[in-house]
Amino acid sequence: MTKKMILAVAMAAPLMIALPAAADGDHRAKAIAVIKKDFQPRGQAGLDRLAEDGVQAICNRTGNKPPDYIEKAMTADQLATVKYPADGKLLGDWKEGEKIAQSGRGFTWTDNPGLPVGGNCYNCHKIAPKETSFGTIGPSLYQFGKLRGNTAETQKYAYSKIWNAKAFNLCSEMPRFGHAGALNEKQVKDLVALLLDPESPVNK
Amino acid sequence: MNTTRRTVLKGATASGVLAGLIAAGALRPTQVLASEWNKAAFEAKDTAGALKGIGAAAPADSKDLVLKVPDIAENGAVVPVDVVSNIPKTTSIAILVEKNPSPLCAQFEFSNGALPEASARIKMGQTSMVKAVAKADGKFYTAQKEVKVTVGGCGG
Amino acid sequence: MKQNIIGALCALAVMGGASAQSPKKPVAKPSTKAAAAPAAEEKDAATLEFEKFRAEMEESNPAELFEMKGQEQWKAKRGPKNVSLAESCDLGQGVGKVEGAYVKMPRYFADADAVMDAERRVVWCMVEKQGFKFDDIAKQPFANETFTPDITNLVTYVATHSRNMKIAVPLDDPKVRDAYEVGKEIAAYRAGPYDFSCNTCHGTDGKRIRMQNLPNLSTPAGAIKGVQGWPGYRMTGGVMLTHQWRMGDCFRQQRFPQPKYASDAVAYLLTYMIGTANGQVYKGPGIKR
Amino acid sequence: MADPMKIRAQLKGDVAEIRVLMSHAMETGQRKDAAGATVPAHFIQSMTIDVGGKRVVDGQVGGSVSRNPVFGFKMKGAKAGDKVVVSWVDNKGEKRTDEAAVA
Repeated sequence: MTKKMILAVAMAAPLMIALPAAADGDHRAKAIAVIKKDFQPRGQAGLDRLAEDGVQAICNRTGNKPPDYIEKAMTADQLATVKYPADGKLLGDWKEGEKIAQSGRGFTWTDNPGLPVGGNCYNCHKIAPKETSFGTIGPSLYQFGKLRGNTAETQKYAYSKIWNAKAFNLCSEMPRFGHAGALNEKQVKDLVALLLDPESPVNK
Repeated sequence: MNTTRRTVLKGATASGVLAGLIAAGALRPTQVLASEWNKAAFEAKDTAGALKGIGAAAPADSKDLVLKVPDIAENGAVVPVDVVSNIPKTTSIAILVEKNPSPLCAQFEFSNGALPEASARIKMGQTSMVKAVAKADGKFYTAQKEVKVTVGGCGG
Repeated sequence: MKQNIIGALCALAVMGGASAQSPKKPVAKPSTKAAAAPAAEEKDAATLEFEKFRAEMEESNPAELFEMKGQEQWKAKRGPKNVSLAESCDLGQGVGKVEGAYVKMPRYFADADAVMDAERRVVWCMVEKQGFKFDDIAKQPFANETFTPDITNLVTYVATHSRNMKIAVPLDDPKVRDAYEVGKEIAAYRAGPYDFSCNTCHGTDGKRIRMQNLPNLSTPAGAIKGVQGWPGYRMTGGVMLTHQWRMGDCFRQQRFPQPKYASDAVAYLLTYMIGTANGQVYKGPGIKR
Repeated sequence: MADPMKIRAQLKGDVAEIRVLMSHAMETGQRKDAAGATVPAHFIQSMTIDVGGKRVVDGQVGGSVSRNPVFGFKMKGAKAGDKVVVSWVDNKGEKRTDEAAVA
């Protein structure tokens, strides 16, 4: 884990110099300098959040379209960060998952850092049909389990995707909820259940 | 100021007495400026109580009372309401929200050429019937429509 | 050549990654049969319903109350130097002239040697011409339910005098063009715990967050949708908020730290956003959900 | 001292449209602030409109009218130049009167 992070950082720094596109690179360098100069810490949001990690650095420098070989190598790298429950069980409680999916709280400078962080899921996805206030930044997840089957393979995919979306699409717009420390193993399991449990309203 | 006060006084026959009271400071401006606030009606916790408070215990449904509200409120804090009464001799219009903690929102009395219509923006705590009540020739009429109140953006 | 370097670096990283974790069977991505994303520009029912009342709401926008105060404050002699903005502040159209000034900012001001959006410029005038202290203004620069700063009233006043005019940010000025390009990069910069940038939400057509439509700020049609709402009267809480506030609140939701008030970062971002809307008609001040 | 109102009275044919914007918190007394404390009730209770010296609208208002209230009315018989006087009083006895002319 620590080794991972060191590597990511070590990678990002030389890449800033290494990557091409000199024309807008100049403006990007200025942008980064301006960001460093013109932000101030507030609440739980410290200035450390402005630093790019390896994935962010690559995506920022390739317009979110990294070359295939980088995409391949780095998604595999991200997948290796996923922490699975010790008992191997990936299906939690869909009712709890629904609550997590509803909440968009957490991590902003106005949020109380002591309170649990939400999954933000409905901000971007259609999930259970009863919730009509859903976003469309991500694909619809309605009938996710019905369409894909509640297999060990899909459970592992759903769990891994929620834990670290960048393990499948390096510059995905979806946050890395487990990797970022927003959701813990139990919470991710509950979300997997929301998507895959045959009893979940998602699959009714 | 004095002229304004005079036109404001209800029951002008007693104006002499009232003027004396005003001069003596016995009446607060609130009471002078307009008719006294209908505390019982505005503080009523249910629609029946609010209707009773404005003297309209059993208003009759009327298609001539036109209530324009959105089917879904963009924001429950500001719901636009338009009421137009086509009932002859309409003298007042009230707006109520059934499920608000205090259902009565406002009541307007019209005189001296005012047309029997009003628009206002009101708060709604939840999905509810919005009711308009008009008084015409001493009788009360009503029209109602449901307004849905949904959540806003971002879930947090 | 450069590609080789990256390749080498990444290979190294991957090797490190593999050795740090026990080898895992790759998790296959199961085939997707899920429904396609909803059609672009899908408006939610509340928005459609609200649009029937839009004209009426805009015709009597409580923003006018703030504009009235702003007008009074623009004309009044204020501050330690007892000078009015009307007799001292040049918004780019000549001293005291507000007509059409808002839609021609951000612009470069030689006296300040900076690219400034309307709010930043008025703040600069308050400091330089009237003698107010920047730190006092920056202490609480945005309105809340119990307090509306003077600067908000002033910006609302200035913006009102550009209503129904075409946006014309002077992008042919190299300094403004540079600010635009830097702003574009700031909008694309992903960082923070959720890897968000401005573009995560505002870089594609036809998306929404929950029920709220997200304008695509990289197109003129999308950018104007964002621009003309500000300054805006927000129905939630009934407060008047400025475009500077909106930028800060986006960063808040991006889980970033806070941009400093009236800074280059915000001015450049606004240059990109408003500049992208060039040629579109400004219909603010707005009224927002 | 309360902030001024914005009054617009415009003739369209023989009907004058009167729009009034008022600056007021309109607190119901039921809302809680960020710290969880109840915000005391503070709302306009009555509002009146006189045109050309005559009472046209006599309104009573509760806390569920939106913050910074907006009201619209129409009347016949007003002429251009007639004085429109709008007044309000709230539950704390604060009041405000503003004028405009029919245009």
